[in-house]
Amino acid sequence: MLLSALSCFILFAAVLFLLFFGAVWSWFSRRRPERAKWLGALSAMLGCCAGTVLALPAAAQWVPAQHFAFLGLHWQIDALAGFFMLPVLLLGLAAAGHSLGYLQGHGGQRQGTYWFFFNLTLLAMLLVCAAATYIELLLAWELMGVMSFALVAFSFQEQETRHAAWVYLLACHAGAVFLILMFVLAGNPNPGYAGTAVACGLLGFGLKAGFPILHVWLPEAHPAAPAPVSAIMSAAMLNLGIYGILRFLPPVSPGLLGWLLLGLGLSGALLGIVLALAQVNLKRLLAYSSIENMGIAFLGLGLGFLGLSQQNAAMAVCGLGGGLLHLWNHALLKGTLFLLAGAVFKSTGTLIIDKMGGLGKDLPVSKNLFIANAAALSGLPPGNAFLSEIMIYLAAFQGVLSGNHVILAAAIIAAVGLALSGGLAAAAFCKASAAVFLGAARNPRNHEPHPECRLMLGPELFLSLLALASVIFAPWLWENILPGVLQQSPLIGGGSWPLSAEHGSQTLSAVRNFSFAIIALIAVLGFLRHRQLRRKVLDTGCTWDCGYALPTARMQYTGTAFTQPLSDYFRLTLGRHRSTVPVQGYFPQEAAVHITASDPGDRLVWHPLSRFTARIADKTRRIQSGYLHLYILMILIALIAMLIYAVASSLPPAAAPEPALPAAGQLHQNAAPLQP
Amino acid sequence: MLALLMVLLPLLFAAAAPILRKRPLALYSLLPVAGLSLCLVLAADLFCPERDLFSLYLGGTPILAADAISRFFLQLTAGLFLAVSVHAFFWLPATREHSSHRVPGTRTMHRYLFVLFLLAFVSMMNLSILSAHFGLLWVAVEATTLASAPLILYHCSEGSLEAMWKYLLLCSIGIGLALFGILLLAFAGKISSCPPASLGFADLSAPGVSFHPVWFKIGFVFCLAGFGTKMGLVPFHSWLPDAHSEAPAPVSALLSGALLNCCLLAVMRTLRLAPAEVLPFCRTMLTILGLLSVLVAAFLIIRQKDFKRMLAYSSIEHLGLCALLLCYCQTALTTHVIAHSVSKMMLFLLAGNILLAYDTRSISKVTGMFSTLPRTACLWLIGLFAICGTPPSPLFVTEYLLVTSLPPLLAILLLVLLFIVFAGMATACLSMTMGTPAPGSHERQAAQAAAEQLTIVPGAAALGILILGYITTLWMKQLL
Amino acid sequence: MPQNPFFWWAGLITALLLAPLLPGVINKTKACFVGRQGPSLLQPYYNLHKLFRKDCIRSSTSCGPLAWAPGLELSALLLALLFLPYANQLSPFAFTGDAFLFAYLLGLGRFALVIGAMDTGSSFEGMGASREVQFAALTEGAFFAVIGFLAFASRSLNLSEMLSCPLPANVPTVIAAVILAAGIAFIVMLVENSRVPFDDPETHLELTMIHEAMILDYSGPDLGFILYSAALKLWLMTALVVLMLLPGDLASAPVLFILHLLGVLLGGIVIGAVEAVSARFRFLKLPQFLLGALCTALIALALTVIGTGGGR
Amino acid sequence: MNDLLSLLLGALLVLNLLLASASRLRHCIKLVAIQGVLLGLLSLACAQSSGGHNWQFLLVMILSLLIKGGLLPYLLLYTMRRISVRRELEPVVGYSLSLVIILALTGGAFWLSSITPTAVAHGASPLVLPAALSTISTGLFLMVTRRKAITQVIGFLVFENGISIFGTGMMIHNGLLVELGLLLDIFALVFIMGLAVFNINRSFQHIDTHSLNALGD
Repeated sequence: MLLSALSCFILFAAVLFLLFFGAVWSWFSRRRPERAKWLGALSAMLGCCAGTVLALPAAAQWVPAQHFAFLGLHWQIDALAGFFMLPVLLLGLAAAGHSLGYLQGHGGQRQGTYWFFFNLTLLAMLLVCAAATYIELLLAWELMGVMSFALVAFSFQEQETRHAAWVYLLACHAGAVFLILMFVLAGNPNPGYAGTAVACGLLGFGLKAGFPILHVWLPEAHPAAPAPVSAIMSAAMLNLGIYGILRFLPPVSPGLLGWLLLGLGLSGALLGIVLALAQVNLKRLLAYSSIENMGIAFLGLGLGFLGLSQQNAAMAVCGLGGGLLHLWNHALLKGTLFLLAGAVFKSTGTLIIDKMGGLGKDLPVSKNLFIANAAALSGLPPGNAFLSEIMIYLAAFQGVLSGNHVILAAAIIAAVGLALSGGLAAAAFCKASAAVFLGAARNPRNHEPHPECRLMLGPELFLSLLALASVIFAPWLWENILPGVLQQSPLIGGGSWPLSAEHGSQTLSAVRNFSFAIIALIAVLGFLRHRQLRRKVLDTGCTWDCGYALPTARMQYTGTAFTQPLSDYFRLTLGRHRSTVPVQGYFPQEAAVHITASDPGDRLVWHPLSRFTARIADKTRRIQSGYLHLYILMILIALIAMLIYAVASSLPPAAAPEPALPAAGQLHQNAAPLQP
Repeated sequence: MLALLMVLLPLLFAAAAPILRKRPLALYSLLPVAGLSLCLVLAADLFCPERDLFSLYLGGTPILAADAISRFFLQLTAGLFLAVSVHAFFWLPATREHSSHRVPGTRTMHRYLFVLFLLAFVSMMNLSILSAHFGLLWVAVEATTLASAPLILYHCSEGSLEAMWKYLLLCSIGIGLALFGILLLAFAGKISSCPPASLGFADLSAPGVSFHPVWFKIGFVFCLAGFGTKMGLVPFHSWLPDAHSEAPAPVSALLSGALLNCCLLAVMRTLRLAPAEVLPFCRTMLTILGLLSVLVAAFLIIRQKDFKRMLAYSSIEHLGLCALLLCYCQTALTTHVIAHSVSKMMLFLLAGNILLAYDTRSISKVTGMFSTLPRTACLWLIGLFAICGTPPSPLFVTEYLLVTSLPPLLAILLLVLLFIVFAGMATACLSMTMGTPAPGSHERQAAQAAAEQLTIVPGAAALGILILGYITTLWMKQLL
Repeated sequence: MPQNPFFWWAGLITALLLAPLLPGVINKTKACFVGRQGPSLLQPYYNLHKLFRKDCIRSSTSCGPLAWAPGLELSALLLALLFLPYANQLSPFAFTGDAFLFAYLLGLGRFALVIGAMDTGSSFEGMGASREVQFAALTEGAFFAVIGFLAFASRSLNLSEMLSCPLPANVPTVIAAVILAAGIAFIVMLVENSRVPFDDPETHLELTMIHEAMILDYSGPDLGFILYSAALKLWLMTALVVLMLLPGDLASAPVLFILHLLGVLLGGIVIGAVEAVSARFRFLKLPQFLLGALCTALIALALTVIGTGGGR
Repeated sequence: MNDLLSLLLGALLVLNLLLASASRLRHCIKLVAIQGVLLGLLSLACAQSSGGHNWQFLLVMILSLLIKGGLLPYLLLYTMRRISVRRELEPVVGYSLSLVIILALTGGAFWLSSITPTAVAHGASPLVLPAALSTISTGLFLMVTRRKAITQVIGFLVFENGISIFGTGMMIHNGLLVELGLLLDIFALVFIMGLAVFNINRSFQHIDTHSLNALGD
């Protein structure tokens, strides 16, 4: 026991040491980008490996929970912390590898700054997971916000990157403010403030996890950040919001929390995926799909907490387990997709889907990986996201079978909503993979297509293999990791209620077998087709174009066109979002349709709020008018007000009905006697 | 005895200034030497704390004395002055050489006058901290106004003239009200059951002394209005943005960093005298003024066009926080004061560098600092995060302690206001540091190179803040 | 009622063998309605036989998915076949939650088809794929509502038990609810298999096709795979509707086996009849129609909840 | 002795009215000089009635007489002559209206002192509190309503005199060093304000503080 405690402390110190000094060293060797690159990358990868050695045993409960003090602050590594550290470490490893290839072109000279902030962001995220008390959490939370802001603002020459970085910084700070409020109100003795404390906690952590209205920074920050950074942010950083809720949320009744998370999850999932449909930028589409998947995870957790409140063991286990499993699956798949988006950006120089097309011929391996991961992420069977979604469906339908009618109604709506979001997700990812990789290249790219960069493929393959492995080990993961992880969270009642895992494991192993069955069947049919065609002549012709004389690549269905029926149906791209250059005359020169899909969260909530603050600010500017006489007058009025208040408050309470004070000096309204 | 030394030493160096009029290098070196000597004097006090070296008696009543809190303020002011003087030593020649932006007609104040008034300003601040008699406190605070007013006129432009006139007039009215307040306090003592012997703090806070409650309240209101004007609490703050933005960088650093603390000390002294039944009233007044300051400063920062005025409003906001801390959580006050002074001094010195390099004070014209002034840009962002209270900075700890001790509704309002301030300042600082440099910036190459050398003192200050932040986090762990 | 796995396997094999017969039946009934003689019942078999022996032409713009898409779709459907309780016998492969696997396997097949269609880079296939995806997304909801209804009616999450369970209570409302749910399942089947009210399989106008547009560029064995999987899907969904209507405890296994075969063929005739008498809906009306289907399925569930006295 | 005291205070009150209605700048400066002299005599009279003779008090009294009565007015006249400002003041508020306002303020001061009997009893004479309050309010009124920089200095001087009336009237003695400090500060303040007015005139070619509003937000 002592050995493991000591080794855990040494490992933790080693990880911090590696990341911190790697960062500082690469900062100081900014002048020589090559050295800074290898220094930063190696320290990041070593740090992540050491971290995995630290986090995996903790998550798998081979080692008991550790609690120790380092640099005067208290840290603890237990199952829950370990479970949420793993995505951070694995994604960190993959992103570090990918950055080596990604930064060759445009970010080459500023490797030193990149690796400095990259390592410190990883460090901050690990500290958030390992924080024991709220002081360390706030410290690490804000540090993570600032360091990842610097990464988002890495290519700050463009205007939209600066705007995105600014929005992101404000969102992180607002989150920290809500957290401070939560800890303050939770510490408040009288019980009246417990409700507001929970609300502030949900708002603070929800800002990081992408709640429906609080999600506006996510689609701004991810396209602006370099691909490896947006991979880490969407895969690992969003989970920390949920980690915060599970560990630091003040005690609240599971029923209430269940309803809240259910509502937020459902609206987040549907809002996220509907907006993803209408996006033109590839990374914005992936960012919105992260919001959708976070919504699905919240849906699972919500159903789990409802199960807890109804003492319905099956529903609780499937819901909570399904939610956490979905976070894990989403982390792996979304990380790969963002890295692939980075590869696409490197080879075409743009992220606008309608400008790409036919990339499959240049990046064959990336194409297959993208289609496979996209299918997996939209929940289709051989993928690992299907495992967690089936668990959430089971939780929903356990709710349907349970006696309570209200739970039945909520569960069936949740199930239908999840199905709808699954279908829309399939549509969105079809659009993404088809418009980018398949068909013919829409505009002829000026530079010659350089071969696929090996460095960038490695991490993507690594993550995809991990996704496949998590299909194989899903039942093992379900039986002995998830119950231990869930016990750690104070909300789930720490062992007072048996969280046995036998409810879902039978389904998981069956689904695992059928996934292998599908792959086997595909192989058989592929072989059958191959044998059938071996003897035949196999030649190629042009696609069926109904005999049209001059087929061009621009006649293909673009991404926007692909999802136009759906986004029109959801009123996203109609009205003021669509500006058209109409066709004039018999021989029309040029006509165009320009469709922009603005985020309803921005349009309805945040822009009016900022306009309102600006209006107040304009009114208060009149105080500083510049006229000396008005300043002196202001001082005198304030003085008289204070004097009136002083004399009024010093009158004995049982004063004569008519106070002896001059009737003229009426009590100044804002100086009402405020007895603290 | 040491107290007299603290007051007279800068005056001595000030007297030497006109003599060295012809040799600028020796003249400029006067400042760091004076700063160093003040620190040595304080070091002497630290080494033998048991003997009370500070008190000076005149005719029985102590004139100058230093209790724990004023010793802290002394060390802070001396430290700040040392840092500013070292910066000024390099900054003054650079400004003379590169500040071509002034209209050719306007002249800058003569070097020795600037050094003279700066040293006089520091000695008067020491006097106001060390004074043990209310009347002497008033004289010293009035003297600081007189000494600092000409400093604003270093670049004698229309703006600085207007700022100086407003500064003089409004502060004098404020100080006049404070004098009337002091007389009213004395009068309240006189007509009470057992009057204090004299206006010295020792006699006033003697155990037996009592005050007539109503007249004490009126006296306190006048004192609060008077010292509040000098401190920059909102209804009385109007001179502060003009004075701090027009004054040259070292002067505005000292104005924000040191002078506002002396007035805070004066308000603390009056609050300490308040008898028990008047205390709630005084705390309510301070809370109202504090919250009003944070509120108005927050909404004024958002729409700011000038980065020095933005820093001035941030000083108003932080002094509002100090007023709140004074009422609710005295323990965190000293940390807040030292953290605010050091980071505000760093920011004002950096603002001076940016003004030197870009020759404009408008935020929209300053862009792309990362490419033209990389070191200043990094320190500028560190300053932003330090002053807005992000965790590594000590201000986060004090704001957290303040919010825990405030009633919940006020806590929520305060946190929202602090967020608005962060939003306003972040917008300005980010638009200044990022982006591509303006087309016309390449011909100011020499000025930019000069500005880059001037980042030694701000860098040291930034390091100091981070270390202080770590120490205060550990201190906070034991506290809660 | 005693389980007899033999009849389940018999049902499976008949499904594999007789699947192409169903399109033949549908075309024959449509021809009879308009007085034409129409193609022979075995015409689909002849087509398949011919196709498997022909050469294959591949589009030049495609880069891979066109080759493995038909295989993926066929394997998904073959696997989906394993979960249905033919002749009301519990399928040996059943497990809790296999209804969702069944639904998502259909989704996988559709995803493969759409990716294959977009690979060719032709505007017709793009249009077909976009419409297919739109309707599929909206029917998912209705299909899961039906599964919800079945789960509540049969108190179990296992597709086989759902479809082969006796009537929860022979109260008129529950019977009405079961028929209503079967109707919704029938509509879902029509959309999934792109039959007339939603899409016309025999049209020659590329702009009006949905499913047919997606398989314009397939030839030889690929086209064979796709036609066979389309037929399998038709058989699968019709069997689903029929098994919903056949209460589990009606008769012994052989009788049920014959009944379910006749039911499926009868379903084919009903589809043919529906196609002959009704014309296509306007595209913009279809989403409202599908959401209407979703709501009726939820109403059916509500009826059963009330009918069975609020569940056990 | 008491009647001399009340005579002086009465004169001070009348002086306030004259100040409010003074339209010539030179005339205003003379009135302030007279007020300084009266203040010196007032402190002498209070010392007589309380019998606090000692050399320190006499030194302070003579110095304040000299500075407030002689030196400061001379300084203001010198500045006025150097910048050759136009004679008449353009007040924001008309002369007759300002006279009425000052009258109202003095009435208010008398009314305030009537409702706080305890304070009046402690002063040298019942007139001290009202005289002090009215002079203070006149000083502030002058600063708020007069446009010219010099009149604002004059307003400030009247304001300071009001405060010292209260100080001497209520016999609050702060010791020699503090009294000298007060006088030195006031002299230095007016001296620097004179310098500032001189500079403003040179760069703005006018000293109308109302148009000094460039630094607004």
